[in-house]
Amino acid sequence: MNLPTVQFTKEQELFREEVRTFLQQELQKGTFQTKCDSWLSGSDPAFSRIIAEQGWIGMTWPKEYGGAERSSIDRYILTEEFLAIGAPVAAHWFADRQTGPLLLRFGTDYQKNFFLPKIVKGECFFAIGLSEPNSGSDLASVKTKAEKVEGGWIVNGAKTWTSNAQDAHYMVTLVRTEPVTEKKHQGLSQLIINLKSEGVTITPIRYLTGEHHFNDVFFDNVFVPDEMVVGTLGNGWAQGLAELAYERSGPERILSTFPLLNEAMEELKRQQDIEGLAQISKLVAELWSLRNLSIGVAKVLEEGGEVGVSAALVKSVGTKFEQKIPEIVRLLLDVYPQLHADRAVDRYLAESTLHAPGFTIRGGTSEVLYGIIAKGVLAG
Amino acid sequence: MNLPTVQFTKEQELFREEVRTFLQQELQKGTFQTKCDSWLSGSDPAFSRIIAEQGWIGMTWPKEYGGAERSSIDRYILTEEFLAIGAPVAAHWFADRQTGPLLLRFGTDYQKNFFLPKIVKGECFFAIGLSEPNSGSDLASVKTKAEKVEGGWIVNGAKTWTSNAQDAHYMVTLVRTEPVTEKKHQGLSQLIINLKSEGVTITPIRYLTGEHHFNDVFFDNVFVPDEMVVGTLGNGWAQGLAELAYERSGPERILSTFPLLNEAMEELKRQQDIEGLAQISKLVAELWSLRNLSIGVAKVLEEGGEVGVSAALVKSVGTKFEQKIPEIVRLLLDVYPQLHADRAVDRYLAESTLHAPGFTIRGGTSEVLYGIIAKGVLAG
Amino acid sequence: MSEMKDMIIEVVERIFKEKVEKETVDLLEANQWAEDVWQLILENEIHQVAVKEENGGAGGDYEDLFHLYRLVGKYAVPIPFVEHTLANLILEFININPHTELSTVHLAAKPLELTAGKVSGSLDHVPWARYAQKLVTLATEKGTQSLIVVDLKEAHIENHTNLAAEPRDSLQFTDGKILASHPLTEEQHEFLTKLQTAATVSKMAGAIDRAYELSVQFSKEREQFGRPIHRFQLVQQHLAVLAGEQAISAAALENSIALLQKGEAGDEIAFARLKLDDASRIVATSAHQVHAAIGVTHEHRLHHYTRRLWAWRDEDFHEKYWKKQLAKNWLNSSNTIWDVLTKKKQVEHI
Amino acid sequence: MSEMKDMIIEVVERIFKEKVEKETVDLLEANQWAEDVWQLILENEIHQVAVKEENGGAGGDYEDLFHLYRLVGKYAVPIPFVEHTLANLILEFININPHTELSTVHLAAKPLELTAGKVSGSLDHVPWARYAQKLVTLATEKGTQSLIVVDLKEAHIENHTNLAAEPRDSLQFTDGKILASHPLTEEQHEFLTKLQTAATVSKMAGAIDRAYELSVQFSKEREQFGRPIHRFQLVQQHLAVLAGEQAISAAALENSIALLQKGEAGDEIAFARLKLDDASRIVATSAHQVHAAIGVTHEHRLHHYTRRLWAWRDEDFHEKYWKKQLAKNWLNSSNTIWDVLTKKKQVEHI
Repeated sequence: MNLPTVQFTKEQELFREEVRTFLQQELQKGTFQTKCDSWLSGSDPAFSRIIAEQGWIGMTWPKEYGGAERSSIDRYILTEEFLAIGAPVAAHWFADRQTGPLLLRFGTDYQKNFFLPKIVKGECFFAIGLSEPNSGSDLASVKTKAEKVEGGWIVNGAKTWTSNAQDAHYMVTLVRTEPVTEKKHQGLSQLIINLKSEGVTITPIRYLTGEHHFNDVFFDNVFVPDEMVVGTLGNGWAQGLAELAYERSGPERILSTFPLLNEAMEELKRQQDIEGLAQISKLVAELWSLRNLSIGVAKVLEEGGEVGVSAALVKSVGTKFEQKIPEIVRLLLDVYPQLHADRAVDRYLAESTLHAPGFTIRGGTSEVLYGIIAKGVLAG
Repeated sequence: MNLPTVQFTKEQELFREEVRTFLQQELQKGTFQTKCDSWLSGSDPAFSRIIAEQGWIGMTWPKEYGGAERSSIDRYILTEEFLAIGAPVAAHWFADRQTGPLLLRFGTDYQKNFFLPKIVKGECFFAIGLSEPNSGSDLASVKTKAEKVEGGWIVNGAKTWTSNAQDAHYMVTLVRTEPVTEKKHQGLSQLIINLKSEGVTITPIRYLTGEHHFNDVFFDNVFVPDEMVVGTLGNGWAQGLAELAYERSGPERILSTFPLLNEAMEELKRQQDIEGLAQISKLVAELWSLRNLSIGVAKVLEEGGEVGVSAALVKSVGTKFEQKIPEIVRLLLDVYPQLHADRAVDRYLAESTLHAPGFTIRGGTSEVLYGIIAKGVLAG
Repeated sequence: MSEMKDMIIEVVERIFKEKVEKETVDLLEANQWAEDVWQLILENEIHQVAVKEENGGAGGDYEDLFHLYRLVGKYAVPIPFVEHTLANLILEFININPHTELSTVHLAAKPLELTAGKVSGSLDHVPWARYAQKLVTLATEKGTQSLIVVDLKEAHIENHTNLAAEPRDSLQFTDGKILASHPLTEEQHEFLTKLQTAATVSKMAGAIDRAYELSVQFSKEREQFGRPIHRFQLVQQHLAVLAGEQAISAAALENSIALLQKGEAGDEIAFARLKLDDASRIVATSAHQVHAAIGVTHEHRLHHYTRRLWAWRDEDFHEKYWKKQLAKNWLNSSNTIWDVLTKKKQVEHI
Repeated sequence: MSEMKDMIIEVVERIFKEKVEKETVDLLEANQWAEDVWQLILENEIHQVAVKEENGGAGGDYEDLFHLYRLVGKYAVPIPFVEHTLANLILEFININPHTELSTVHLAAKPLELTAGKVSGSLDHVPWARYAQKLVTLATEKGTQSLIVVDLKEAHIENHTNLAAEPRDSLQFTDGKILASHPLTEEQHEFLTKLQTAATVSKMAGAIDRAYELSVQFSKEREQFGRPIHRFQLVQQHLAVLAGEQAISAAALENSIALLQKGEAGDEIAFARLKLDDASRIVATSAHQVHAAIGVTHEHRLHHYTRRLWAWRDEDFHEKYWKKQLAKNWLNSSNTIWDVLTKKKQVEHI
């Protein structure tokens, strides 16, 4: 597999500088605190509105919906800077990464006009309803059912592992709109469900740290109007697949534990530990290599190319790298991992270690990705 | 899984000392040169006869067949010392490790009386004929066929990957004595074939280094007399399985690259490289841990216990460790791996690197072992 | 091995199985602990296991005690059993009568300073200090290292926890009275570091036992794509890896204890600690991957074991400490690796 | 990228595909090499690719040349193409006319000693020296480092080979005449180490390309237990791992070359080298495991690529060298990792 190389333009470098300066100022002001894995576990609606004020949500979208029509490379840079500094961007993350592109591609004019401007303003957050209780990696085994009624659909069922549903206003929900047949990928549709609707119950699934990022969402005769069907009825599986490339190849699959790596390097520099610096250089080299790959996929994606396999590949290798950082760093420094430690490196180490198991599970387990990649290379 | 611990007795320690002193003397005399992976790639019939003179072939076997009736722990110690010093013991290895125990368990009096004393004297070497061309890991898909004739069997077919057939006198050969049915494990028998028989052709399979350790062995209407059937006709698969425990849990699954580890440590000591010594200590710890396991299995085996799963486990973890040694060592020292290098560490590194791929393939690939272990723990 | 071992192990495992529910372990997160289980331990005099008979104990040995530590790890029991009994074991080692009051021990830090019988300085990550009455720790006076006993009333205590929510408190002493002190030779100090390390290894081996068992069980019960997940080769690979690490860890523990018991424990305790560090990483990774999303929820008990493994591997005398010690030993040794592994020197000295 | 690149790459790949059979690569083991392929290279003036037009070359650029090196790795071509062209590239860099005679280069060793225009000392592992006429290497005179050109007739040559049977000879010079010398600044020296490293990275990426392709192909053709092996999850895992390392290696190479071409290559060349070291190990391991027993035979061509990867990773400026260099850079740098990765400093200087 050969991916394009990307050399950033001077304008792009300046944009990066602008973002970095802004975020560093906010950090110093105390608007947020650096955290590892902040794109998933750092939901802060107030911070998301600050980002919106900069014009940094939906920045690639058409101006008519409030976007800035900037390139996806600019968005890539923005995202990298969020991750590198560990900013709490989880609240608007899914709407920006997945829902916007989905609606721009498949949405009705009504949906685009209604949702996109709100998302851009940081006033409307989305969750993604895909997994169901007991479905695990077998995403197509959807049991949540929508039955046709006058003017809309009645939804019954449940979704699970929905990141951030507690802060979200809506959820793009994969439901079965036709009876299940042999081909379980068929007859699925995407509905936008207002999470404040009658019949919706959201209950937290606590992460092993006790933190609340995931939710069970139950639907008990929830009415969803016809205009909230996204794209073509019965085409939900294919539409959902298209989102996965955005979900799997982004910098969030290589940088979740970057704040730890960065802090460890600074610590080794302070200690003038030449042997430790030699060893940590290997991780920097690996990050440089993975970043080339991730940016290459972003470039293909921007040009409309097919990236299903290469995105799966970035996620599969990148998340293993994210997991490796705490395991290497803890042996290079004297550490005592604690979530509330005074020393940053101990705090980041605790966050990285405790969140690491999720990296190779969420968004497609490594086992599922191996199969996708192997089938891709065998066909290619 | 909990395995017994073994504390060696004073007598056992003294025996180890005796073996070590002897081997070190032979090394200094130039009788042999230390090599990595010498138990498979170091066939030296003359050296095997020297070992036989010490009474160290078949040392656990009954005295009536020339054995010394010593414990299998003594044999374990002997084997360890061969491996630690990298002595060329491949010629008699398979007869000592597998054929002797097989005949003692399943052989006729004639077979025991005929073969065992010869093996003990280092005059009779065995090869094991198991894999066939294209059968790979699917060992039961045996096509080599023995047809009953007056006074014996006529064998046609071929075996492949037979270690050391070029130096061996006989081969214990798994053949099909009944037509193949649904249950392909049935109808197989073990025949002892004289490799000097008419119709036997041995052609070398060169290893990737160009060395000759493996062979194709072809049978073209080879006559095998009835008295050369081992054990029960049709029971060949079960008899062969019993051998595998001996084959998989021995110290040769953890020590194939030990001479390199040892030499690297001495080099780091000479260089007074405290950081390198700290890092290599991790490998020593791992070796200590694996050795506990391997000795534990040997103890269970001696007591007649079931070790199929734990032996598979030793091989699966141990061979990965053998592969890891060259990969770690090369980054701790300034090296230039060469098979004929002046410096021992470069030579051992070359041998270890080039032979490493075979470790997780021969004697059961890691992939096959994972299945065996998983089935074992799920049942247990 | 002492004769009573099997019986004690059985009794204690029964207590832990019955009394240590998931909710019991979760108590720590509400700043509570399993006081009822501790009461049962006291009532059954399990805490006296390795205390000498002349000191009112049951006269058990290291093997008994370390096997109980393994059970504490295996059931993630939120009681200061390891700390209290280890403190007493160490007191006996220097001929001080064991405590009946709840005690804890902390050796792996910069020692406190001792001046004219008063102790000053701070200690971080002291296990269970907030609940204990007595602390056994180290102090130096003019370059001489001593083991000291101090009443925890003398300390300013700040509550902290490790990754598994276990109490790991910060203590501050200012001219605190000590209850006893005993100078340590270098050999004695080294032995104590081994004892502490073997205790940690025991706990870790227990947590590994359990993470492995939970994974096997889960792989039998969980279905995906229409069949039990243990039918998938990639899950079988995880199970094989887990089985390997569990077996190796158990063997490392058993061999360490056997050597301690025989008074022959050299570098092996360090080897065991290094191997368990690795095993912890591998087991936590594979166990979580087998359990997938369900295993990272607070509701599932897997994290009781993986969080403990992540916490314990960086506590007390850890991999970094022992690698440095081993490197120093190698630096000035004429022994080869093989000499060390086969204890050749010992044979020579017989 | 130069316009002629695609054409050249196509032509050369066709030559290699047609002319480099397994037997061709095996020639090295009989102390021979592919002289016919080298003749074709000369006839097509491929060896002139990156030589400036004013020096009679084709005026290609780094991108052209390094992509050809990748092909040399991909087909394990037993000719001194990399060595000869790199020697000439370096000569041009210091304004010496490129050689038409077969030349080789060796920079990564203790330099020779230069005294009054005569050179002494020894060099090990010099590629293709036995077949070459000229050598480009380093020498020091009173602490000043120079690039020198020397006729190999001046050397006593002892034949040796690397793990892949490639010629890696030992040379001994005693007051050898030099043909040219040119003092190097530290910056120039550093640039040459990067050039040499990028060349090695290119070869390695090519060998990785091929080991990956062979594995995919084998997994389609080979059957076990009644089905193609690519249907087994564990084989799919190997294929996914191989695909990942191939893609990463290719991207590391492409990005390195692009930066070299733009004159902006900083630590990235070292990063690429470090990553390719890792990738070599992973690819060799997985490719052999997919091929199982068949892949470790001399008859199968997989070892042409894995043996080269094992040899090349320890040659020239290797992982150990670059890790040390990087550590020195970090030690005195106020840049964070993120600054380095995003080349923040460069922006500041614009």
